[in-house]
Amino acid sequence: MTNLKYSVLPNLDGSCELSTSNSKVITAVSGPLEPKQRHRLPLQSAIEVVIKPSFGMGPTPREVLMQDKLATVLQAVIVTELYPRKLVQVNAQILESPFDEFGSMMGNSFNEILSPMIDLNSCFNSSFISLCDSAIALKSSFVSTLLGVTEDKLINIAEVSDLDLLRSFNFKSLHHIVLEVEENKPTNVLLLDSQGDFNDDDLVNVLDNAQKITQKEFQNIRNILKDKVSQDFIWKA
Amino acid sequence: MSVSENTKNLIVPGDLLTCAKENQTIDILGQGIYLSFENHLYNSNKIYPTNVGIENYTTKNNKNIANIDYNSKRYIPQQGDYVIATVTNNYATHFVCTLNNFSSTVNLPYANFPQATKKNRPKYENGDLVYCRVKVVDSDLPAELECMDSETGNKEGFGLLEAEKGKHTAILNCSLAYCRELLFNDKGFPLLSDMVKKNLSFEVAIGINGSIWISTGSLLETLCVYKILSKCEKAERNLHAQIIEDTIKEYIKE
Amino acid sequence: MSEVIDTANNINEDTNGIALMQFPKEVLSRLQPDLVLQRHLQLGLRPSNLMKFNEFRNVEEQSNDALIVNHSTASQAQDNTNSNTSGDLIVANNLLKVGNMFIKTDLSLGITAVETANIEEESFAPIWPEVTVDRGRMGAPTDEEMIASRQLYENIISGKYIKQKNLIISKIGKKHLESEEISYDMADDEENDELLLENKNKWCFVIYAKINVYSREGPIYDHVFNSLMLALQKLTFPSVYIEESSIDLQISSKKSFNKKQKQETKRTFNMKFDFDACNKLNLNSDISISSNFGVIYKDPTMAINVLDEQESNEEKEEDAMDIEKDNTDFKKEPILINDISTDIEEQAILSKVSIACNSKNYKSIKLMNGSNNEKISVQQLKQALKFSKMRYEDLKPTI
Amino acid sequence: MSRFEFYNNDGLRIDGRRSNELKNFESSITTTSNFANFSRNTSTNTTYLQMGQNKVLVTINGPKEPTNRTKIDSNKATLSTNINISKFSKVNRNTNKSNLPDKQTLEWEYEITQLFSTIVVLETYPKSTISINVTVLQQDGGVLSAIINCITIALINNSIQIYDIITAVSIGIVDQKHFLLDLNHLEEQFLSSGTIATVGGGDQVSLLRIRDKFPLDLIEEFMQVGLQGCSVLKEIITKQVKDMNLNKLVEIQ
Amino acid sequence: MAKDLVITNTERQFILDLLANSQRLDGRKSLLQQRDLNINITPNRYGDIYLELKRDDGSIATRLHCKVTAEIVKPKDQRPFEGTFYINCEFNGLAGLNFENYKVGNNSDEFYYGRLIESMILRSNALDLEQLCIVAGLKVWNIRVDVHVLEFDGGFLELASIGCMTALLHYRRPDVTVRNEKVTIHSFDEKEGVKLGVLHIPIALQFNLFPLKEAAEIIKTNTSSENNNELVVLDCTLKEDLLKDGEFIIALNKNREIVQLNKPGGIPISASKIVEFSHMALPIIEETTNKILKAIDIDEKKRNKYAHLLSAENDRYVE
Repeated sequence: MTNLKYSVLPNLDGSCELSTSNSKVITAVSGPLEPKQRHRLPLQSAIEVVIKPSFGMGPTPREVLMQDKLATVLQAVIVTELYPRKLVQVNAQILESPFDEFGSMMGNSFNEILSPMIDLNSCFNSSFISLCDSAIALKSSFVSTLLGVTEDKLINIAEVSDLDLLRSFNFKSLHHIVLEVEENKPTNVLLLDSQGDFNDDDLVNVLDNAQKITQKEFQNIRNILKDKVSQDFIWKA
Repeated sequence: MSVSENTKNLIVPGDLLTCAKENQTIDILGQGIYLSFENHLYNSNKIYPTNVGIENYTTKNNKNIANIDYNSKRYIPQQGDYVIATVTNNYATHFVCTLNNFSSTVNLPYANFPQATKKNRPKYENGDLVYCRVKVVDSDLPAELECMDSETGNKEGFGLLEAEKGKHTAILNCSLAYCRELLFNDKGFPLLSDMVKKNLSFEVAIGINGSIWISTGSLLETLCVYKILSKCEKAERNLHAQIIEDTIKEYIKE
Repeated sequence: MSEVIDTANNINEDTNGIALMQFPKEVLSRLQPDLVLQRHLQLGLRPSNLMKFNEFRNVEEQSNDALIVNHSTASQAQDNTNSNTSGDLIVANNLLKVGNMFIKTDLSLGITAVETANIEEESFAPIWPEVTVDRGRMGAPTDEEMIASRQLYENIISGKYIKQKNLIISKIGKKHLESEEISYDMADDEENDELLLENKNKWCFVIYAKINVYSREGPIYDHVFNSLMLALQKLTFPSVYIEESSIDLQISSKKSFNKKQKQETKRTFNMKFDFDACNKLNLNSDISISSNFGVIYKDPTMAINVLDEQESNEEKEEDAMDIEKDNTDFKKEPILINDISTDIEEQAILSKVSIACNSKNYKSIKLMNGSNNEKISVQQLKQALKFSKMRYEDLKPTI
Repeated sequence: MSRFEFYNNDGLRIDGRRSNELKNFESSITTTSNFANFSRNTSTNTTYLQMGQNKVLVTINGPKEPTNRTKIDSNKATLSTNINISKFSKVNRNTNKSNLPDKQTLEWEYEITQLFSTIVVLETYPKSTISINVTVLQQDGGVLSAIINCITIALINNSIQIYDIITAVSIGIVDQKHFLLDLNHLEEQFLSSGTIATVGGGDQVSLLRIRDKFPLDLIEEFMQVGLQGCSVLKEIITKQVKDMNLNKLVEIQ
Repeated sequence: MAKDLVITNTERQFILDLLANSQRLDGRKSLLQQRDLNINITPNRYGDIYLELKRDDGSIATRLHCKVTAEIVKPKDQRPFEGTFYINCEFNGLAGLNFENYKVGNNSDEFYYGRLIESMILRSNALDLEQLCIVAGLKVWNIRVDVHVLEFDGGFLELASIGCMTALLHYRRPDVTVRNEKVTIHSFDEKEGVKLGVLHIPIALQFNLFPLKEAAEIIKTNTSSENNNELVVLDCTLKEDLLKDGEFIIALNKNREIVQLNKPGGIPISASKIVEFSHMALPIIEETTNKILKAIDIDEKKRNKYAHLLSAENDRYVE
């Protein structure tokens, strides 16, 4: 079950701590800020994403790839033209990942791919709440889902709480899908990152399921936001 | 207006505005609503809500105004706002000020002071607070502040916020909506008058950029006002009276 | 603004005293890539070599076997876990020419010690790629290079191309001192046995890929991937032998002050590659071909012919807003562009998808919508998937 | 620990000093002919200090216009310290290939900058920087104290305004009871030791650095020994500086 | 974001005035009062600690995440019998925008504090490195502690030292058997993890100095140590931290041993005061150490609920 906590960092404009059954991240968004000279764009805001791994110095290439994916999608969602010559900074720190214990990567080579996908999936959902919290203008909402396809099943990876089970799944393919949500309904695909062996039918199946999960998950997010707004105006009530 | 009741009207980016659903015309777009210029080209205007908040649709002077009420911490300069700026640097023609830490800096030209001449220019030091108004906002240039009413040339209460002799001052940062409410809605939100009723004597200046400047006669009184204002931001309305009483007891009538 | 730039033919001042400037094509394409792209799209063409929307660039494979392997050089492995042998020895290469862009892939081998007993059947080996885009200067890798390297690494694992089992060195030979010949049987004499048995199934190959991109044109990832795939297909493993003379016993004698001193012997094996006896790598799955697509909306207001019409019946200084109002019936149409191939396209097209597939399956899809106004719909994705299959069939003969 | 007898029954240390005896202390500036090859006409003096076998050179640049415009403070000067420990300064040559300073040196730089920022009258030099460059030619225990002492002398020689003289010594402890002042190389390696710097030889401690395990109850004695050492050192430095400046005046005349 | 946090003159004066009157901006009424410390150990994991400093009103002032990870590496050439130990402590953008995201400046406080903690543990042998050796010269454990600052309002040094020590005390590495140079690593299911050899628990305490007079005056009033020249404040908030004018840091363990005593420059303070405060630090550190041990003990009890049925020991902590 996804657990969201908003406004956890009072020092920053917007923040969120997200924990799923198997991972935990904290993200923060600040903006619009004064950018450094090299980040300055004349007609729109620059978006800087920094993801820190759960251990060790970062960002390593693993995180750079994650940053690139997150930044590209945020580019489409944030109303960048509202803040020309400014910077929107997104920071994420991965706190727990199912693969950060010694030896957890071994045994299944797919884990090497699964691990950044799990982290990124959490980062996406968490950064949406952070963006809302920071009051940066958004064009639409989005929800991210991570699905794994095994021989006979489709698995929503965020809901697997047994780490040993997660590490030993024999996935045929993995799909990370970010769907745009408009008027409470999932509409466009913002990001689709699929790896492994799959065919057209798998893809259709995955997209269908992702829509269902997104619909459900968005209700949860909406409730959180409702709570957030009433907390924001608590002194008024 | 109670907020908790109104969370039914919660608007999330990507939603359709209720007024748009009901085909009501909107003349003025308030905060949190964005008209995409991309679509404007094709006369198929699409109005986006861009922030999470509560939709607010009112009619004023025969104009329909729609906006989304939301709270935030970072101030984006808007023309005509009363702000408290911090001087961070000075140049030959202007002060460089900041309205929020790490936001883009804004300029306060010497010419925007009353009776400004080349020789008579204000001497502010870095780190000083100035109460002023946003004069011009331009997306390509830093916003410009002014320390006078540009029509009359009067001082109008703008200027340096400094501690007078025997006074103790403090500056409090809080959320923008809270500051707006304190400044504009004294009738609906009489927190400051409540405090005065409890025999607290203080002077405040409220900047829309989330800064409240407090000045009182004693250090503890300043701390007391500071504490009340910051505690009330995080407490429900009906608890405010209690907070005022408790804090006064804690700091003043020990 | 955009109209002003292109319609003025010579520098002359207009009424506001603002000089109008004319830019050469190359400059304009850097200043206003979207404008240049739109102008081309109106004509049904693309900026690079006037390609069609659904056209791919020509791909030529130029392999040069002379580059591979210098038999006299040999590689060394030390008896410890993180030894990796020098990666200078190129065992397979590929030179891919895509349009004007060259991609050179060099595969080299290393040897590492592993617990072979722990390797499962369904365990797949990675390749360690290092992508370098030639930009005329040295320095830390750019984000693009890091992303491409990492993506290759992930996609090689997820594509399940190489089984870890296939990389185990099961047979280790020994070069005799006198006879200079290499024996791979280990039944001969006892001394032999001990040495070779000790080393049996203890070592594993590691594949390194050094990939250079010259005269970059548009996104590199897909072509780099293809080049790596083609090189991988040619990969052969040499046999490994130990030169008898080179078995060293090293005694480490580091003195540590007032610490209990343990004498530690370290054995160094000089492992050498024997290219006379090569085995081909058995790929677990067919190689796949990656191709990319982008979606852009044709924007009629940016078209040059529209302006021409305007010019004929209206004043040049006509306010831009008026022009737009007159053309409200214009519709934006989405265009699927295959094989994003120039800097102009790369910068102007924000929504991209890259698909790797072989005749059976898709191996990876990476779809990123970078713009809210120009999204890739599911319909277009389907179209792109179809094209990618076609592309695979197209390139199959070269494979 | 007891491989060496650091402090024998006669009250003598390995190098023959008493427990509270300082190493010989000799400082000079380039104008006094110790280093003829350094140009006399440069705007800055090079100060050389020999404290036992520690050999330290300090040059001070500034106050000068800052190269980095972001570092300008319109109210006062900024200090920067750069310590270069030469690779041949120890018995074993430092085999570290990179030319970057190691972490210990960076720590020292940080501490020395902090230390002298309160001692130098920075308000006299607004919008400028003063950079302190230290070269350690040879080290023999208590290098940090030698560097600090040398910088103090260098600041005086360069006529930069300071509030007071800073003196520093290193202190070690043998067998939890004997305190040794101004350590040499061997003592520093095997004993719990620390460095202390005081202002003007009084009891105002400005810098303190103990990085070894050390019984809490001995701290008072440790401080006393340190303060004593510092105040003796202050006299020495004052005398030497006065002599140096007399020489300087004589030369100028 | 290399920019500094701007502290306005009004704020500076207000905070300093408050301190002079023994008041703190966050509601504390004594200069030596510390904020409440909370140690949370993540269940199901080893060496994963969250630390919180709580203000009087219950809100979290500073939050730190410490995580221990282990891997097998080749030892350093000079020390073939010892494992390696690193502390990676970075302030990233989450701690506040005044911290730069990529590089840590060499002259920054963060760098200095990180080094202090690392040398506090290494130089005093708080962690037994020889226990981490698997095969001498070839395979040793590398223990790394990552300190993530999740929220920052002062008190970093104390928290980081507490966090590192708690995490090291709590962490268990997988057990290893070596037979004929063959190394087998046992998962936690096969064999219970091995605790790290923590020999003593050093904890740092930072005393912050605020001058009551001009710096020149303090230096001039040399020998008269009776005079009160400065305020000594414990557990500064971020803003107080930026306004302070000197500090001294003491790291102690329960055995009355100083592990570190640092005063890096700043305004001078009389020697007798340093001695006085060093002795004052001891009870504070003893209390903190007990807090750490208790947190770990409670966690361990939770982990093996049924262990007490098998053990003959009495409960150590009776509430």
